Amino acid sequence: MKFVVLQFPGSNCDQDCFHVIRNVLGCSVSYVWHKDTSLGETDAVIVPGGFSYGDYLRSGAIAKCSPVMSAVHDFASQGGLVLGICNGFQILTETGLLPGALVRNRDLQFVCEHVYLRVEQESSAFTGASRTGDLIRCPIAHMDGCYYIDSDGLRELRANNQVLWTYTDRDGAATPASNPNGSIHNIAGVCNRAGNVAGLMPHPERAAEDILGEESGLAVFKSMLAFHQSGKAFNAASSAS
Amino acid sequence: MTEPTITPEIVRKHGLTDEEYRQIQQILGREPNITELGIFSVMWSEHCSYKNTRKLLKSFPTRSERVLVAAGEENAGILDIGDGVAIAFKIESHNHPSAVEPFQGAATGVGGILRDIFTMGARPICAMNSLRFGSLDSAEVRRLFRGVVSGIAHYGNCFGVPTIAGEVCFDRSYEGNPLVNAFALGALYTDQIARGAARGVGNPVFYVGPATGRDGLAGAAFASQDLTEESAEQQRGAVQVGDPFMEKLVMEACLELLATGAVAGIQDMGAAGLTCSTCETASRAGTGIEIELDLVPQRAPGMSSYEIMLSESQERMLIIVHKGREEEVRKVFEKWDLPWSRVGEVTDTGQMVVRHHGEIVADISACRLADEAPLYDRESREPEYLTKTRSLSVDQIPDLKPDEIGGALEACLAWPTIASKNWVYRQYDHMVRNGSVVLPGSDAAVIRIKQDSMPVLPNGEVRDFPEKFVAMTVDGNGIYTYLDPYEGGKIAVAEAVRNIAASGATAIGVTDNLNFGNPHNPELFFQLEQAIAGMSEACRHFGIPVTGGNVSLYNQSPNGAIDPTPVVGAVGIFESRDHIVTQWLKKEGNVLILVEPSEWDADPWFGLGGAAFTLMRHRIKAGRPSPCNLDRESLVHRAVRQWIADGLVQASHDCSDGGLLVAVAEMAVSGMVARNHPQLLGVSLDLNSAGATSGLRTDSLLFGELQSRIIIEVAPDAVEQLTDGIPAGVVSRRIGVVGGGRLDLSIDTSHVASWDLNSLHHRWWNAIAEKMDA
Amino acid sequence: MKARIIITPKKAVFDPQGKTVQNTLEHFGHQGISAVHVGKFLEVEISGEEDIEAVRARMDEACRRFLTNPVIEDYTLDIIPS
Amino acid sequence: MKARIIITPKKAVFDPQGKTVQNTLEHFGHQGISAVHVGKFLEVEISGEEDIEAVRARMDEACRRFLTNPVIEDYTLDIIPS
Ligand SMILES: Nc1ncnc2c1ncn2[C@@H]1O[C@H](COP(=O)(O)OP(=O)(O)O)[C@@H](O)[C@H]1O
Ligand SMILES: [Mg+2]
Repeated sequence: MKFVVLQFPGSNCDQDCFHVIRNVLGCSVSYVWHKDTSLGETDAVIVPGGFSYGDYLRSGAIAKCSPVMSAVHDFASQGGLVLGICNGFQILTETGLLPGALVRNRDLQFVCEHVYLRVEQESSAFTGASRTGDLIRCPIAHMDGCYYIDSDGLRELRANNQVLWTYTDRDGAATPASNPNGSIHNIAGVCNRAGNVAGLMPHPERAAEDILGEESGLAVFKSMLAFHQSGKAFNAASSAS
Repeated sequence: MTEPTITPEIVRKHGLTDEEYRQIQQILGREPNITELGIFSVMWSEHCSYKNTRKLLKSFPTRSERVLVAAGEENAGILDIGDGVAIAFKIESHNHPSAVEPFQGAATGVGGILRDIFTMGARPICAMNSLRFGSLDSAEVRRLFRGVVSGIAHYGNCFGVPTIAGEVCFDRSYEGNPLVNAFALGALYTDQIARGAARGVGNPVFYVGPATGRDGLAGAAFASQDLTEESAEQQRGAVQVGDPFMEKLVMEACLELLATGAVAGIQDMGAAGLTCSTCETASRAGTGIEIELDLVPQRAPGMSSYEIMLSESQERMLIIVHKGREEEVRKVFEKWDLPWSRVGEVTDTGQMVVRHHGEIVADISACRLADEAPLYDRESREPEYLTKTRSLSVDQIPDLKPDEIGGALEACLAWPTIASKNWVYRQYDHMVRNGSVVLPGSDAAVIRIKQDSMPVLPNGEVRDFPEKFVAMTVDGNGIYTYLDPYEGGKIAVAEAVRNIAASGATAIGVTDNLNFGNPHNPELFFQLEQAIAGMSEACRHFGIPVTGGNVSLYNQSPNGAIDPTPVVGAVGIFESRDHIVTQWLKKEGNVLILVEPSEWDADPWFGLGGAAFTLMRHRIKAGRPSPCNLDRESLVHRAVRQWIADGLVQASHDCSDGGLLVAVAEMAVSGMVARNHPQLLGVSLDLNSAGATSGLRTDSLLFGELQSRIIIEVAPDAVEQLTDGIPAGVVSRRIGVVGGGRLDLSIDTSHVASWDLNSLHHRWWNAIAEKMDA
Repeated sequence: MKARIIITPKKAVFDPQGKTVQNTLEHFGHQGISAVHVGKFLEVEISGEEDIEAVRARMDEACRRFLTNPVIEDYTLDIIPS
Repeated sequence: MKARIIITPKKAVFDPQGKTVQNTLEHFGHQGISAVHVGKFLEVEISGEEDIEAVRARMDEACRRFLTNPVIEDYTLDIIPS
């Protein structure tokens, strides 16, 4: 399977994703520069974390205007797998590829710590290597990670099983205390209606190696790989968000 | 524009003495104009010239087999760590700017130290910081603390460098004059070292980065004055604003550019901006340099040559390019959308020549400007206060009663200097770059160096090397240094090295930040001189070079000078990743062993002189810090490292602030940050066998800060192996057993106190947050 | 010419900054504060003579395209002729 | 009553955010943009009848004391009677 990792000015988790995909997952991977208008041959796109354009104005607001984003739009509308992590999630909501928005953390501070994520449904392309209810322990590192969506949007997300990961405590309970940023319903990550585009604030790529003390985050990448290998595909027509 | 004539008044305002002015006249062979005067004043400020400290700093050892670039040669020192890999690291202070505007002051401090690292051709891979503030009971202190921490977070997080360790202390002496010392470390291949030299006559000189504004005007001169209320007010117009996003682009572009081989020399524009970077690069290469200010990108209209030369706008670099290779340079800058401009060229005249609007506005010998700043021997006198602090005897303070022990430990753990610093480090991204192996919360942080930690190589070359693991820590104790400047300096180094040893690594170099008061005051100069001597002795003893550092003088508020605060950043390497040890307890049934010297130097204060406990409970700074015997200190380090290498040690923690009981409690409560297995594990502690400490007062037994002690956790069946192989001069004492949900304390087999771990953890973990939310 | 844009969080979106400012004001003894909203202010200086309505249309498009996020923000745009 | 406060970076202070927005606007073909300033907007809703000048004085003091950072920011304050 072949991945590409986008690079915007100010991306800073691009190398981390690249490292995990190549050296841990064992897949082929290359970078795509934000000024490029084509993604080249690829099976999946990673929109990495960081501070694209310094997160000036709003996180992800300026990056969504980059030339490469229209190629990402085309790729997604043909059913290609797209995963946004942290700033990548913010960029994908800004572009409208994912519903909702990410606003300032409840405590107004940048927060970097380990959290527990509960996998909400095991049938997606991003969670297939897990079972529903599995816990993933991985870090968050963000200032604007509070997921917001209006009540109609929330109803729709739930109806379509689009919530993929929620913040919980170590026993898997989604409590206010285990919500690190004030996200609505403890939502940590969602996918689009078609299921081929997903985003999450936590960093599974930082929890994918034994030397870093935690490997459960690798499940997200393994799921994408398994989905690809299963030969399943998204129907291009249904994948518009 | 009319040029002001140079009056004695103007000379004084520039912080130059009459004698220094005469020297300037002599170098020029004429009167300086105002631009030249400004240039001399910043280059000859303490900040740039170290005129009051250079002679003292000469006593530091600066060489070892690993040193590739030594202290003072370039913007940061570089050490070889084997297999073709090297590290560059340095610490730098931004105390005064942070007092004026905490957020931007701290942010630009981080920006500055990161530039020092990538200027050397290294990719910055992690950062640390050492902070000092007044008491958190003051709203103003809380404002400064909040601002500084978020400023550091803002810059480091956005730039994309993990801030993986640090220290924070709170003491009234820093009220109005916080200390903000930032450390950065980068990695590079040994053949990638870049030089800050303007080599090659005729080579073009490029300016890269955002346009120059009136930012931080005379910041360097400002950092060399006492901070009075008046000067803080005056400096308000001069605040520099950092742009970490820009710096990230500048860094990536510079590393890419260096890989092309088109660069002949490179230097960041830090303090004294364009002035410092031009004359220093020319001086290092023994060349001259000529620049045209009309070509310098400018943000504000009508800037004078004086302002352009002295501006401290951030994120700017000066790059000297091999003639004929300008096109490669342009391509890289344009890829990264960076503003750049060709501003001049290298000459063979030895002069730094500056033109503006077609006229020469400065024409000065580059090397005499950069290297011939006056050097001073200042008067030194033992401070009078020492007679007073030393006249007190420990007998004058009451010992702890048995029923006070419970409360005393709780109070210690909630004392902001000892309490968990998670309120601070959770605001820092401490994991970006996937290299943070040991996160904040243990003695030393550990970073992994892997292929993508390195700067790019020419033509996409890929080089393999075994992953490297580097330990680092920052330490320093202002109260010790106040009570005994020599011993305080020595202990700063010993403690940093001890933290490295306790983590399983061997220290290979240190960088230091000397935060002191006004050197013209003989008593304050004494502190500086003695502390440097103590640090120097310790470094020599451990055989580790000082690879660079920073001096920040004039740290005083209207209430007087700060406690003299030498801060030491130490770096160590692991022979194997299996030697990495963290401080938290691992397993029920394991045994706790106290490793310490078998003999002690006399300490009439039994570890209570300058101890955190003494200050917290009795509000006094008195006595002397417990002496540190360096021979015995090394024996302890060597023993612990050997046991770690033998695979016997499961956890290890040094005793520092708060002494033995606090150290054990920290081992019990800090396990919640363990990534693979977060947990709280209790201990049954029995101090009846703590030999050297037997017969001591209760407070000194529990909270005395004797030096050279490390507590380790071993499996029960490893105890024998450990005691069999014990080296001479070191003793290991069994002090407890791991397990349960409580910390139980017995002294001489009688049970004296018991604490619930959850509540201890709560007090320790939340103490700072609670103060900040008050 | 100047375009002045005021961007405010939509009423339904939780505004922790507004809440914090309100608490601070109350802490300092300000009474009767029923709400505080914290938003953004943008000023774009445009030189060269141009039709005011054309500028408004252009800036309005920029607002919708990236200066604001309609999911969470409202905005008002004013064009001030020089 | 409402207090509307516009906080902008001081003109002499570097505004990297404004500069980045300016670059983006130019990138989209907006011409003749000489500067962009990005600041903050605060709206404080005050209930209870009170003298407009008294409110202004109170809010002005709050601006100087903690709502703005006088080291790097300027502000304008408007009071809008209800
Ligand atoms: N300003 C800071 N930034 C990052 N980490 C910090 C900071 N202050 C303290 N820490 C971390 O908290 C832990 C405890 O710090 P400290 O009590 O100073 O340790 P020690 O006494 O072992 O040197 C260390 O891991 C340290 O790196
Ligand atoms: Mg320690």
